[in-house]
Amino acid sequence: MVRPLPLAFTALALVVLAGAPHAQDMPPGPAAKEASERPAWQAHGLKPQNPNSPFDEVVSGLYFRSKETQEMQADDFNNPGFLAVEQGEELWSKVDGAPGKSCASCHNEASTSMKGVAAAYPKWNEKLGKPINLEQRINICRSGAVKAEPWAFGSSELTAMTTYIRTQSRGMPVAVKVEGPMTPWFERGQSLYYQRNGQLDLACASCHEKNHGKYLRADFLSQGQSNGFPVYRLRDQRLVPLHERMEGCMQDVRATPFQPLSDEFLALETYVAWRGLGLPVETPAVRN
Amino acid sequence: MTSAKIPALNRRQALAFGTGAVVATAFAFRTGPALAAKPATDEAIKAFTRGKEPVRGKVKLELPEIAENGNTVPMTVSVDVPMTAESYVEEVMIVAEGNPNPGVISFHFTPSSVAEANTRIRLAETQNVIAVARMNDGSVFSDVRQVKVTIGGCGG
Amino acid sequence: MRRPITAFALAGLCVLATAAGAETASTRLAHFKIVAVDGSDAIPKPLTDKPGDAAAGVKVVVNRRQGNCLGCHQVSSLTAESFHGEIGPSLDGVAGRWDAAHLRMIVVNPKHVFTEATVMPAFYRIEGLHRVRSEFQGKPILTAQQVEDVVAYLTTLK
Amino acid sequence: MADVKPRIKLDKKDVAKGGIIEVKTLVSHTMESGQRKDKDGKVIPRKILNKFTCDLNGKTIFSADIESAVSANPYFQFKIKPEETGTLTFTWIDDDGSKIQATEQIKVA
Repeated sequence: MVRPLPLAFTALALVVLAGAPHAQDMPPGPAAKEASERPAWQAHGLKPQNPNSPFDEVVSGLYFRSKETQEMQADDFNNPGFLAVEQGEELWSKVDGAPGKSCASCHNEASTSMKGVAAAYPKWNEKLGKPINLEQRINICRSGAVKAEPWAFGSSELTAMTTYIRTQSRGMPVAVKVEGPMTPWFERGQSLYYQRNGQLDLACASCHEKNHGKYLRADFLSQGQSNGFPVYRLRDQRLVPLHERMEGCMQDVRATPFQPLSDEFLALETYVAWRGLGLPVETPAVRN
Repeated sequence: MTSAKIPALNRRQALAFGTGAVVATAFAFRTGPALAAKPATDEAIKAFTRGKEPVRGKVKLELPEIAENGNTVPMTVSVDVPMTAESYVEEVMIVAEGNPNPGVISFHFTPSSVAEANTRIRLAETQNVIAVARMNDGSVFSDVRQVKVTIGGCGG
Repeated sequence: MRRPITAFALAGLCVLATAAGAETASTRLAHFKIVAVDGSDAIPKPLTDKPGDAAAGVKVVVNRRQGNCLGCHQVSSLTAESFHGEIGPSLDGVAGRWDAAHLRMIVVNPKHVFTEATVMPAFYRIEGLHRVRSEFQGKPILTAQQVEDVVAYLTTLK
Repeated sequence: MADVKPRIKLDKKDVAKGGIIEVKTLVSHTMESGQRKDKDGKVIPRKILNKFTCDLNGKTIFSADIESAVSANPYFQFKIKPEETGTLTFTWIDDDGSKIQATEQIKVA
């Protein structure tokens, strides 16, 4: 199987193909999961929109999760992520700051004004000369027109508002742009994706590109797609924004994580969104 | 700690025992009526049943065989009983014997409710979860499910 | 039985072997010497004077905060441990595929035996890593004795 | 959130006598178990919702005694067989004594 790979990684890929793979020709171990328990993720893939995609099929993290978790997400009432959607909806029209404005003062109904907006983030910001993600866009509005304190990263308000706005794009395809001034950010994100980090010396690609669809101990590895973020994590029992999730992975490989909203995570967010081009926005998704 | 002198033997014995225990648990959990519960769980069940030994059946506990994360495990319990003024289930107690505190939740039913409830629970480790139902005539029934609780990935 | 490495990968590794093989990998690690055995890198001499203990080794293998080998590999005999990973090959019969000198090399730094691209971390290396969290800096994943214990255990998997 | 608004969903609000209504409830709460430690290793004190009741016209028809093993943002799904038209009152009681409450009107013909 030869996959089109970004040029810089072709050499690396050749080494992998030539030297490594013994996993395939070994008999499965005793604890190899029963076929019935293993999520049938392949049945749910999209053909990659981009010929340079590292995947044969692009699959949402939803299909790497258990039947129970998928059921929890399938029903908007059962999905506890909707607590944040409702909180965000309240905040949308809540007046804050000296001029007495809310988001609704400028943007009216989120269901129309915000439809499809989040699917294109991160997005180039001409004024700042860099890309910004949705959390940063929200805070630019808060410190600008609303004249209120920006919300801290990880605060329930910022996560709820991010969730609420992204939910307005639910079902719409991830459509981040990586051309023009975004290209260097895309490339930086790409190199960060393949950079091995920490004492465990693992890159994002080690798990989510080379080994998705396999168990890492009890964890069934996904492609690490971002279309469902912020996600309601069963583990944390709350909404978790993308940069916090990335921090968690870096912690786990015993690396010093980048800061949330740092240029590094912005670049990585851009690149990861590109890897999931065309996947439907699922926010608020339910994940493990 | 295992003695360094006879590692292989000890390991094999431990494994043989481990395998046996797993098989025994699986067997009991499919067929056996007895609840080989841990002391704290046993006490909680005795207090609930007022000393009676619960009979397997009538109450049904539904839990995933493998929980994707132990912090949020969907659980349904139901009791096969008509729910009339004459015959109904009063209370169903759920206990998780491997949790720091075995008590999970107790549902109180009346003839104006259906004997079925669903919630999401925390399980600290792979363990047996037990449901005990007490009917209005004082009879008690039970069900048990083993849930394997996964611990994620690279270990941090 | 498979050949330890392909000719293609070997060409690249010769350079590594020459660079690292001659002296101690680091002053903070126990002294060890990498030599070519049957055409691929190996560490024939144990890292410690105390012989490896297989019973201690199996604990390191299953412990999620130590070897966590089951994170990626399966071992049929460890049935009491649930959830064996699938990233790497089964370790059943690994002692028939590699001798102790190569097993030691693989645990210390598998890149010498496989390729640079192997997902497997080096369990006894402190250099050439990125952004290591401060509490783990200058520390290998396993101690020299733990490496020996793991190797002793792996050699029982015939 | 200062004033918690529970999410409540009834599959129908109008039933014949003997009919069944499915109720789903979800409420925002951290359900602090009392077993977690903060960054300094100090135990975070337990603070959970310890009781849930569903009353019809003031009479409890379904309830639950809740322990710390119930997940954060407690979700309950259950079925009722209401015998009369009236007000369903849902109440969650916090360890600190505070209450979260919501009501729904139902009709029984």
